[in-house]
This record gives sequence, structure tokens and C-alpha cells, in this order.
Amino acid sequence: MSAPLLKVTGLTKAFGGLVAVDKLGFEVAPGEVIGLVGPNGSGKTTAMNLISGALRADRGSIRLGDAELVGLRPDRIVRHGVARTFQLVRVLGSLSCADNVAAGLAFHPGGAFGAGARERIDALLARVGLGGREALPAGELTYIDQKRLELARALALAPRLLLLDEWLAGLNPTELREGIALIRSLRDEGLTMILVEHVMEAVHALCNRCVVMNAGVLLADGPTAEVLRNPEVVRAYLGEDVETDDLPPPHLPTGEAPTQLNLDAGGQHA
Amino acid sequence: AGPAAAQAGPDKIRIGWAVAKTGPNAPGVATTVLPNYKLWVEEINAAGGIQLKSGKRVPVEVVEYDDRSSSEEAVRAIERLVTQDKVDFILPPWGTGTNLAVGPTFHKHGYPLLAATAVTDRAPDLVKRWPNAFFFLGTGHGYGEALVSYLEQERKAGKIGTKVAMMSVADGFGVDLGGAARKVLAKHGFELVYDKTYPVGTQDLSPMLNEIKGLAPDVFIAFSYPPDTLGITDQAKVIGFNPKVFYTGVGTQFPLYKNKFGANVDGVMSLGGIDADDPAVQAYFRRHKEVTGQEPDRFASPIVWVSLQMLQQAIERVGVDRAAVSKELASGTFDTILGQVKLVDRQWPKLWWVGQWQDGEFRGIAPTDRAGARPAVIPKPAWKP
Amino acid sequence: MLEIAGLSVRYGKHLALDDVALKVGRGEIVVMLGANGAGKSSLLKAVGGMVKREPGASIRLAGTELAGLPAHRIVGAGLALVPEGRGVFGELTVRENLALGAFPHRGRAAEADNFERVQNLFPRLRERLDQAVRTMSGGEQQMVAVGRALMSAPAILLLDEPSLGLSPLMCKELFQALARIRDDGTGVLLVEQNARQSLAIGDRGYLLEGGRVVGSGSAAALGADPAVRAAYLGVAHGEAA
Amino acid sequence: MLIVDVLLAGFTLGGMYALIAMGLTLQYGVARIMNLSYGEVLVMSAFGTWFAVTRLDWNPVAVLLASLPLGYLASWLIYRVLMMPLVRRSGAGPALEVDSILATFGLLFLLQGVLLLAFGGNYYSYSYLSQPVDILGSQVAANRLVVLGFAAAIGLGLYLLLTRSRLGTAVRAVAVAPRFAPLVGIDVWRLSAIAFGIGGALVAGGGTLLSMFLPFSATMGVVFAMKALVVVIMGGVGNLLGCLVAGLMLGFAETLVARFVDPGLTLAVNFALFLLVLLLRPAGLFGRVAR
Amino acid sequence: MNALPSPAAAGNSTGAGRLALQALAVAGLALLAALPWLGADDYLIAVGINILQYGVLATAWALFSGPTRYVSLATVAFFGIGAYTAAVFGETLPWPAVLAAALGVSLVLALIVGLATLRLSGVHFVIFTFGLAELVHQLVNWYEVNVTRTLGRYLFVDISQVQIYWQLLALLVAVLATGWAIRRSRLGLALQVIGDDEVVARHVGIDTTRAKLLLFAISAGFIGLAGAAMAPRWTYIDPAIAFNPVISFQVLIMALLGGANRLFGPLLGVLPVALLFELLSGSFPNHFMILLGLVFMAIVYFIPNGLFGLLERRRQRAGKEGGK
Ligand SMILES: Nc1ncnc2c1ncn2[C@@H]1O[C@H](COP(=O)(O)OP(=O)(O)OP(=O)(O)O)[C@@H](O)[C@H]1O
Ligand SMILES: Nc1ncnc2c1ncn2[C@@H]1O[C@H](COP(=O)(O)OP(=O)(O)OP(=O)(O)O)[C@@H](O)[C@H]1O
Ligand SMILES: [Mg+2]
Ligand SMILES: [Mg+2]
Repeated sequence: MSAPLLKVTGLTKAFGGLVAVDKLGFEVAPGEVIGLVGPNGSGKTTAMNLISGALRADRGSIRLGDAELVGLRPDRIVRHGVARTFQLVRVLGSLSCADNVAAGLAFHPGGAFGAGARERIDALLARVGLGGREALPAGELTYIDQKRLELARALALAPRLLLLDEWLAGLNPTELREGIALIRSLRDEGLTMILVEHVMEAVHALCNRCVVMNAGVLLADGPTAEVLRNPEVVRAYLGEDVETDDLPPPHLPTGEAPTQLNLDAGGQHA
Repeated sequence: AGPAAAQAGPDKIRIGWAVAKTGPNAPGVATTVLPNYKLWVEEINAAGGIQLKSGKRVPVEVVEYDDRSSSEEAVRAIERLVTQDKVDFILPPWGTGTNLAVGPTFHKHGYPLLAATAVTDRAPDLVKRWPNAFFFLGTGHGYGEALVSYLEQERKAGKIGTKVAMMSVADGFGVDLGGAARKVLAKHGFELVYDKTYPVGTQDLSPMLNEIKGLAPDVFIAFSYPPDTLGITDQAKVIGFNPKVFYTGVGTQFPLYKNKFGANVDGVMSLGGIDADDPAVQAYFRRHKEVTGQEPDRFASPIVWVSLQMLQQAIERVGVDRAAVSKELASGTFDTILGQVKLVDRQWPKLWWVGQWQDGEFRGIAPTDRAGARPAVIPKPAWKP
Repeated sequence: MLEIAGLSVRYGKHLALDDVALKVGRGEIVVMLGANGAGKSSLLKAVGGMVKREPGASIRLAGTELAGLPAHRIVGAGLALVPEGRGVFGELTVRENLALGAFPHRGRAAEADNFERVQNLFPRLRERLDQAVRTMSGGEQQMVAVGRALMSAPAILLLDEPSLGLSPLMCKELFQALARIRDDGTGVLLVEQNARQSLAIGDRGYLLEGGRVVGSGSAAALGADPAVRAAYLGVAHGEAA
Repeated sequence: MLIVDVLLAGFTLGGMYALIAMGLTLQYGVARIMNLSYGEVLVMSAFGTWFAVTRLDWNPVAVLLASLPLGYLASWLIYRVLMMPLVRRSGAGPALEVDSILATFGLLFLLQGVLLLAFGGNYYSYSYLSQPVDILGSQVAANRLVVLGFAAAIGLGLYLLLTRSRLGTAVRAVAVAPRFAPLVGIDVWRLSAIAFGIGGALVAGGGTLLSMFLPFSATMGVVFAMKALVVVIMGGVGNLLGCLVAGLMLGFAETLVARFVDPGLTLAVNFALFLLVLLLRPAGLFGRVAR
Repeated sequence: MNALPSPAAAGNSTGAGRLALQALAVAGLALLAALPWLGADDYLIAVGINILQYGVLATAWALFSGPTRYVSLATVAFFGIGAYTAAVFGETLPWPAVLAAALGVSLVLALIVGLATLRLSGVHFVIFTFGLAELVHQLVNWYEVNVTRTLGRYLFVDISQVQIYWQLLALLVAVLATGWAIRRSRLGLALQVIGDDEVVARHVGIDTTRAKLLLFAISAGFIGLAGAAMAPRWTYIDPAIAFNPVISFQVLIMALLGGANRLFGPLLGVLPVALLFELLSGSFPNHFMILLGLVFMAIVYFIPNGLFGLLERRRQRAGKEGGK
């Protein structure tokens, strides 16, 4: 394994008496995409906040390449090449989509501003599937599209490490497929990512390695398939009966014909 | 218009004023200035107008503005009166700051400025700078010095000791008067046991009063503003603070003061005063009350009135030529409710510097040699509950 | 029990919901399927009175017309909404949020029981009763939102993506709980991207597209339909049995 | 008795500050109306009291029985008639702040204009209960004790009501998230109008109490409004206990500085204290909302 | 409190419309510049001074408060400090040096203030800045009373009204030019982002403290200069005159009314409000307050979104109808 891009050691953050992240340690190699999973409230978002500088660690170290990130302000950390999205989307609602991306482009070395940025803005918007909506105020986008916009903004920062906090939550299967494909293409370009996800399908599809947290501490760290079979992980996080691929229809009145099923999918509104 | 027209004179005289009807200066205007202006206009017009030399009576017509207690608004309003309304004379605004702010504008356009509510130590310089300006209310030093000289007399007479406590409002007025008093007190060997300022708008002066009471001074001096004056008196009464001399600032002379404290006002000293037994003064009080529904204060009100009487008489003598009126004001002698008045260096020489509430009236006690001066009641009677 | 007809919602020029009619019975879980932007959230908000309805709508709950009522009265009448984005009172504590859930009169009688029930359903909330909701994790806030809605003892529960952000384990437990709630006689109108699980517990379902209801049927029938499977269950045509 | 002197002065002054701020904290914290005309309402009530006391020979404490309900009614009406269109229009969004500032600024002028027409610009004052009360050898005016008592009673009482009762929790819910309050069946309009009304009752009561010992004039409203705002923000918006504590802190700071440092610095120290508190606790002493 | 409506809510102006408006503004400025030669009398100049003064203040205020939505009531702190600096040095230093001193003092004050305040937000910031202005007032007062022992300074300098007028006009042009330049710069975008969501701003690499501080200082510098330019008009300056909080409020109201998110928005608010004040106080000195209050409320109820919003909606409607 090459030298890690990100190396987290002994990371600790407490809120009052509650230790949300407790002596957390893991590494991410360049080009790697890892999944950060764990039960609700296990400290995943807090860990992301610590890495991106939104919160300041009580103890521990976060090294990105040669740089120590603990103690730096978020805007400094961004310049070191860390970008993120938020669990609850935070687009700049009063700005246009284009300006949202422009904000990502303008304030880091290697960024661009003004006329020189136009092309890159358009390309980024197109990439996340928002081509043609440049002038629309971001506040008027649907939730999903706002998530896309947030990703475009994060990508505009040309990050070395991208933190995605439940970016794939709330998508339907079709959209999920698209989303996974998008992230996969980023991975194929060599972007290093940490994915916080509860959608196991995505974790399976995108991450070769998983870090599992529980109650602030590291529960498991290893290849995805292996980790997600770990009995402790199953008990704390996944629940006993793992995904069945088909529908167990408990209420299927046997033999009953579908009532009044008249699908005109892709019909007149397409 | 030829000489004939000038001979006939105008058929009306336009008078303008811009005073604070709103903002922090409004109470001062409403107490001291505006009632006098109204009374003046009322009396003149009731008599058919100002009688010019030609014998013709010309009524006055008023243009008024609100300066909203702002120097900038005041300046602009005066410019408006001069250039838009083209009034013949402008009555001054209230207060030292505003009078000084509009000074250059009066000066530039040659209008006489009868500053009857400005107290400034710079008055002697200002009259040199602005030949049309007249100052009626003396200098801070005047009040400070007169008060202390008076106290000095009483001390020599053995009526009071040397311990003086002084508090003053942190504003031009308080600083000027306090500064003067401080100097003279030291010169006369008084011991200043307490000497502090407080900011304008302080809502509770009781900590200062409590501390002062603990120092047991013979003389208590507060160069205060109306709301503070009321608060100080109230607190003194509550804590039973009874110095031999109890002196408070502006507001003491207001009718409101007597209404609030009743018989307790007797013996309280302040600046200003009046010879209340003078029939002319009594008549003025009566008219003021009749026409405006309120009593005048016993400090600047009569002086504002005097300045108006002088203006009227000057116009009667020389007409509406502003330069001539200014000249007449500077050199003439006028017959007013406060007797014969002749300005010295365009300043009023004969102020009541110290007054005291006695028998329900705020009477002048210093200068002691002035006609109508009363001997002071010292010590002040203790507060009654 | 809940009968909706002629429900339309307009945002400016855009007709987000077009003449929708649907029913939710007592003790029934009805699943609303639809793509991103189909109008599912708008539908729930319109029913709950949180967005303006176009005139002509009828929303009858057990025979009572609710369409003319403001949002707070609708809750009082027995419709509880867990909106998109949760709508919790971030500055208040978990306990206060839950107590407010019982603010409508109908919630008062069984408040203590419901409080217990919600805490059993989400043990995490029991541990954190005095934490300000704003400081909780995403999934924990989702628990508060669902719990608060349950506190009003609703006749009909309107849920907009309640599983969003919940861990797989929590998600399963939530769906089991919904099944229990249904069994207690509450009607549930469920908007979920997790069509697999929702159809698994659902009784009936509707398909919403471009603001119109374009299909409906029993959960099983929907789950068996190839087009639905392709669009909402992530199963390609002909892939599954 | 130096200590008793300082304590008494600090408590009574602080009580007064708290009193004038409590109405505002309800109006702003719950009904979300940044009421710039607040001071005018206070002064109006003071004038009303003055009139009742000097012309109708009422007892000032009895005037409270009139000014509290009148204050409630008037404010309730102001909310329903003047403010509700604005709240509706803005959907309780950010535009409401601007609109309510502008509208109540207009109201400020209007009310002050009416007061000036009716009473002129003069100072008004009357004497009531300015007898000394002896406490441990220090004298304090009875009227100030009355004010302190009212401030403490109202502050604590309403605080308990707001934190301990369901209605109170609902009021706070409206304060923190008016958009979501209907989700739990809260009638935001009614509650806001009630809160605004109660705020108005408190201001009116405050005006009556204040008139017992402070001289006032038609143009003085702004002074009170600004003081109230400072106390409200310092205590934490919408928090009555915060008002009480912040008011007392300011009162004590002022008293201590006047006594032991320099009375010339009282106001400076007051503002410095306010700024310091905000720097340490950006949402105020008891505030939780950051933005 | 996000007291300012978002720029998007204020509507988007069309390119052509904006150009027309700018042309109009330039023409207006030219007319203003020529006013003293067009035989305007002292009063007209005085009205012009008033409008220009508030024009500078409101535009400079909106430079910072518009995009960031940090509503400042500290305007008068800088205005007053500028005026006071002029009063202190006015009679001893040459006038340009006085202006430079005023600029310097306001900048220093803004930096100190900015460092302390800018972590506050919403209404807390608003009241904090109000408190700050009062604190500065009180401290200057205390210093004058206890250290220099002269309260109230006299400023006799040889500066005519017309010269004041021109100084203010030059300032206004400078503020507008600065605002125009900022809007087109990275800094402008940074401020918009900050105004929308400060957390996001930091996470896209904006040094928010620096950006806010920079702009706060620029804005304060202009305000301080305006104070210095105005000082010679009053002869006598004491802290109560220089630090009159009404100025802060008036600036706020004017800028909000016009529309704080547009470069020319504040000016659009200044003009009618200043004229309205003038008209009402001139014609109805005794009912001024009542009428002003009524007019104000009418504006709020009938012209939401500020005058700029009104204009833009009008134009959009006209544009649409014309297009059909
Ligand atoms: N500011 C805070 N104050 C107090 N507790 C907090 C704060 N922020 C987070 N916590 C607590 O810390 C724990 C970890 O929260 P975090 O948001 O990191 O969880 P998570 O793993 O992201 O969960 P989820 O999957 O639900 O999003 C939670 O129990 C949460 O309640
Ligand atoms: N406040 C709004 N203003 C304007 N348009 C809106 C608004 N809210 C929703 N829309 C539009 O209405 C349509 C329906 O939106 P809605 O949120 O109801 O969809 P949804 O089915 O819930 O989608 P999702 O799966 O993304 O949650 C979308 O096209 C959306 O852009
Ligand atoms: Mg999380
Ligand atoms: Mg939705």
C-alpha cells in the first residue's frame, strides 16, 4: 500500500459528557473509496465535521499527506484539498446554480473566476445532470437536485479528498443507479472519497473497504464484504436478516388479481 | 420700490423659526422657547401688529419648522427660511449646540441671532466673530463663579462649612459650569469632597446621592438636566439627605418641579431666578399662563421674553432693515419686564446667577446687590415626608 | 377513512399536483410511489395544509371535510404529517418536541402511553430526552420527527420518507413499527424511496407521475408489476422471476 | 450601610430594566415582530397613568388594573390588524424582519406624533410612594420596590409558565420554528397575537410603574426601547428569565461603577458589559438560537 | 435574523434595463454635479447636501450589509468618529490631512470592531453594533470630560457649503465605483456566499473573517469620511451631536426601503425619504410625525420588496407585455 492520503489517529470529540468520536483511527490510501458506516448517532457526521474543520477536535491528529489538519479553519482545509457535502443539503438558495458552482471555483488555488470560469461551471453542472439550469436559483431545485448541485460545488474545489455525507440517501432505485455511476466515474478518475452511507447497495457497489463506527469508537475496518458480515456489525448496524433480494409479501391475498392496475408509465407527462 | 415704498414700509413682517418639536431637545423647547414665541406673536397681532416708525402697525406672519433636535436639520431649516421663505427675522432655536450650529448661517445672511438659550464660555469670542449675534444667558463661568462667591459670603458669615460635594452632567453645560466652580471653589479654600460627572440619560443617580450623603457635605451642587434634577431631588428626599445648601441644575426652575415636590422645594437653589414681586414680571407670568396654558420657567423663559421684547422694540425703532436692527440691539436701551436693558458687548450683563425657591416662588438671590435680590435661606429646611 | 379528491397544487405557473384522488382506509398502509419531482411531497403537504391547495379539493376524514381548514386544525382532526426535512423544533429538547406532539386535544388522553410507546420504538430517544434536537444526528432527528407525529394519536399518519437517514437496522424496526401502528387501526400514507420495504408492509399503493395518479393497486400487484419493478425496485425488466 | 445601599440600588435599577424589556422579549421572541414603537407604547401608558392620577385622582397602582388589559387589547389589535398582513405576506420568512422594522418605525412616528399633539414636548411627572422604606439601615423609595417586585413576579411567573406548561412550550415552539408549529396543531396566529398582546400588557404595565418615579416626555420612547432591546438581546431573545438576569446585571454594573469607579462611566460600562456578554455567548445569556 | 431579502427574491433585472438604469444614474449624478452652477440657492444646496450625505452613508452601509445581510447600526459610530476627528484637527491641520485622519481613525475603529463583532449574527449583530456605537459615544464623552475637560468643540474652518457639497458628491461617486468594482470581484461573490450560508462559505475556502473585515472597513472608511466632510457645517460639535443614533436608523431605513442588494438601491431609498422628510417637516411642522408615520406604513404595506423591487417588477411586467 502506498503512503496514505489521509491518516486519522486518536481522533476524539466530546459534546459535554457525550463522547461522539472516541480515539478514532483509520487511513485512506490515494484513489481509495471507503465507506464510513455505523448506527445512527455513532459519530460519522461528527468525524466528517472534524476532518473538514467544521468542528475542532479535542484530541488526535488528522494528516492529509504531509499536512496536519487539526486546528486549521475550514477554509484552510479546503485549500489543502478536502471538499465535502452536507448530510442536510446546504446549497446557497438565493444564488443561481451557476453561482453556487462559481463559489466553489473562486476561492482556492487553481480555481477560476469570472469569464474564465464559465466553461468549467457549465461542465460541472452538466456532469451532475443539471445542465441547462445555470440561471435557476438553487432554492427552487428539488431536494435531490440540490444534492447534485452540492456535489458539483464540492467538485469545483478540485479536491484530493471528497467527503460525501449520505449523498445517496433518498434516491429511488433508478436515481440511485445514476448516482452510483456518477460516483464510480469520479472514483475511476482517481478521486479519493469517504462515503457515509446507510444505503448498503451503494456501499457494496462503490467501496472496497469499510470503516464501521459504533458509539463513537471504531468497530471494524476491512474489506467491505468481510466487514459487513462481521457479527458485531450485523448486530449493531444491519440487523439480523440481511437483504433478501425479493419481496416477502406478507399481505398478499393469495390468488387475488391486481386491482385496477392501469399503468401508463412514461405516458403523457414524459 | 422707491423711497416712498420704503417709507410706507412692509404690510407684514415675516418671522421664521426652526425649533425642536421632536427629539431630545423637544422638552426644552416646549418649556422655554415655543410658548414665548407663541405669546409674542399673539400679543403683537392682538395689538394690530408692530408699530413702525411711520406709525403704521404691521402684523407678523410666522413660518415654522421642526429641526428634530439635529444640528444638520437646524442649519438646513434656517437656510430654507432665508432663501425660500425669505423671512424678515428668524427667532433662534433652543440650546447651546443648536444655536452655535446655526450661527454661521445667520451670520452669512446677516440675520440677528438672539441666542437666549445658549450658555457658552466662548460667547465673548463669538460675538466678535459674528457681529449679528447676541448672547443672553451668560457663560458657564458666570454661574459657577457667582455661585461660589455667594457661598464664600455665607461661609464667612459662618452659616456653612467648607465641605462641598459636586456632581455634574457630562455635557457642555455640566463641564463648563463644573469646571468654573471647581476652580473658584479651590481658590476660596472650599474642600471639594466629591466631584464627579455622570452621562446624559443616566436613569438612576441614587448611588451617587447615597455616596454623597455619606460624605456629609455642607454644600451640595448638581449641575444637572431636568430629568436628573427631579431624580436627584427625589432621591435626596428619600434618603433624607439635608445639606445646608442644596443646589440643583436646569429643571429646578420649572413649574413642574414645584408641582412635584410641593412645599419641599423651599430652600432649593439653582441658576436663574426672578424678582417675583415685580409687577411687570407678574403680568408676564399671568399672560404666559393665559395664552399658552402653562407657566413659564423661572430661568430662561423671562430672558427669552426679554429678547423678544427687545427685537420688537428695535424693529419699532428702525424698521425691518436687519442691519439696522442688529445695530440698534447692540447699542440701544430697551424697556423690558426685567427693567431697562442695555447689552454690553452684545451680551446680557444683568443675569440672576443664583436663585432659590422661597415662599413658593423661585427668587433671585445673587447678585446680591441687584434690585429685588432676596437673602438666601440657609440652611435649607429639612425634607418633609 | 381518508378520502381525497380533486387535489391540485400550483407553484407559480407550475402545476405540481393535478387533480389527485386517493383513499386511505382504517388500519391500512398505503404506499405512494413516484419519481423524483413527481409531487409526492407536495401531495402530503397539501393534505396536511402546509401548502396552498387549488380550489375545488376535497379532503374528507371519516366524513368530515378538512379542505377548508388551516394546518393546525387538520392536525387536531387526526392527520399527522412528518414532512420532508423533518420539521422538528431544533431548539427544543426531545422531551419538549414529543410533548408538543400531544398538543392537539386528541393526543392528550393517551399521552403517557404514547410517550412510552415512542420511547420503546426508539430507545435512543429515551437516552436523550433532554438533548436539544438541533444537536442530534440526522437519524436521531428523524426518530424525533416520527415519534412526535405518533404522539398526537393520529387517525391517519402521513409520512414523507421516514426512513431517510436511518441505519438499515433502524429502518427495519421502523417498518415493523409502522406495521404495528397499522394493526392498531391507524391509517398510514407512506411516501418512500425504499419501495422494496414499503411495499413489503404496505396494503395498497398508488403511482404518481408528473403530479397525476397514473396507477394504483394492491401492494403485491404493484410489487409484481414489471414496470414498477423496473422503475422503483431497481430490478431491470425480465431480470427477476 | 454601603453594601445594602449598593444591593438595593442595583436591584431596583435592574428590576426596572428587566421590567421594560420583558414585553419586548415576548413580542420579538415569540411574535417575531421587532417592535420599534415599543418605547412609544410605554410612554403612552405613562401619560395615561399621569392623566388618571393627576386629573382623575386614581391611585397609580389601581391604574395598573386598566393599563394591563388595555395594553393587551391594543397590542393584540395592532398585531391582528397591522402585523398579520406582513406576517402572511412574508410567510414568516426573512422579509418579515425588514417589514416589521419599517412598519413599526412608522408606528413609532405615528404614536409619538399623537403624543406630541396631545401633551406637547414637556416633561411630566408626579409623586407617588416616594416615601423612604428603611431596609437594614438604608433608605429606598417605596415605588422602586414596587417595580422590583413586579419585575421579579412577572419575570419568574411567566418564565415558569413558559417552561413548565404545555402552552408555554407551544409558545416557544412558535418562537423557534413558526413554520413547523402547525404540524403539531399549534395555531401560530392565535398564539403570536396572544404573545404580542401579553407583551403589550407588560409594556403598558411597565409604563404605569415607571411613571411613578421617572419623569417622562413624549419624545423619550426611543430611550426605553433601546434599553429594552439591549436587555432582551443580552438575556437571550424570548427568554423572560434572561431579561431578569440581564436587567439585574446591568443594574448592578451601573450601580457598582457609579459607586466605586466613576459615575461618568456607567453607560459605557453598561454597553461594555453587554458587548462582553455577547462575545462570550453570542446568543445571549439564555439564548440558544444562533441564527 | 436574515433581515434582508435575498437578491434572488428581489428579482433579476434584465441587462438592458440595468443599462438604462445606470445611464439614468450617471445622468443624475452629472446633474447633481452641475447643481451649484445652475444657480441653486443655499437651501437647494443644503437639500442636496442632505441627500448626498445620506446617499453616501446608505450606499456605503449597503456595501457591507447588503450582500452579507449583517445589518449594522454602527453607522453613526464611524460617522461620528469622522466628524469628531475633523473637529479635533480641523483648525490645526490642512483639510486633506483632516480627511485622511478621519479615514484612518474610522478604519482602525472598524478593524477593532470588526474583529470583535463579526462572529455574531442576526439580530445579535444588529443590537451589538447599536451598543457599540453608544459605547464609542460614551467613551469619547468620558475622555473629553475627564481628560481634555472640554466638551463640545468649535470648528471654524474656511469651507463653504458648495465645497461640502462637492466633497460629498465625490465621495458618492467613489462609493458607487467601489461598490461596482466589488460586485465584479471575487470579494463580491464571497460576500454573497457569506450572506447566504456562512458555513458553506468557509467550506468553499472563503476566509470569511477576512472578507467581512475588509468590507466592513471599506464601508466604515467611507462613512467616516462623510462624517468629516459634514462636520464644518455645524461649527459646534459635541458627542451628542456627532453620535446621534437617529442617523444609524435613518440610514438603515433608507437602504432597506430602496433595496440593499442593489448598487443603486439605497440611493433609490434615500431620495424619496429625504425629500419626504423635507416636504412634511416643511409643510406640516406640527403634524410631521403623524404624517411621516402614516406614509411610512403605507409604503411598507403597498410597496413590499422596497422601491427597487417595485421598479423591477414594473419593468418586468412592461417587458412582458411589450413582448407579446
Ligand atoms: N453539538 C452537539 N451537541 C451534543 N451532542 C451532539 C452534537 N452533535 C452531535 N451530537 C451527538 O453526537 C452523536 C454523534 O452524532 P453524528 O451526527 O456524528 O452521528 P452520525 O453517525 O452521523 O449519525 P446519523 O447516521 O444518524 O447521521 C449523536 O448521538 C449526537 O446526538
Ligand atoms: N416551493 C416550491 N416552489 C416551486 N416549485 C416547487 C416547490 N416545491 C416543489 N416544487 C416543484 O414541484 C414538483 C413536485 O415536487 P415534490 O417535492 O412534491 O416532488 P417529490 O415527488 O416529493 O420529489 P422527491 O422525490 O424529490 O422528494 C417538482 O417539480 C418541484 O420542482
Ligand atoms: Mg450523520
Ligand atoms: Mg419529496
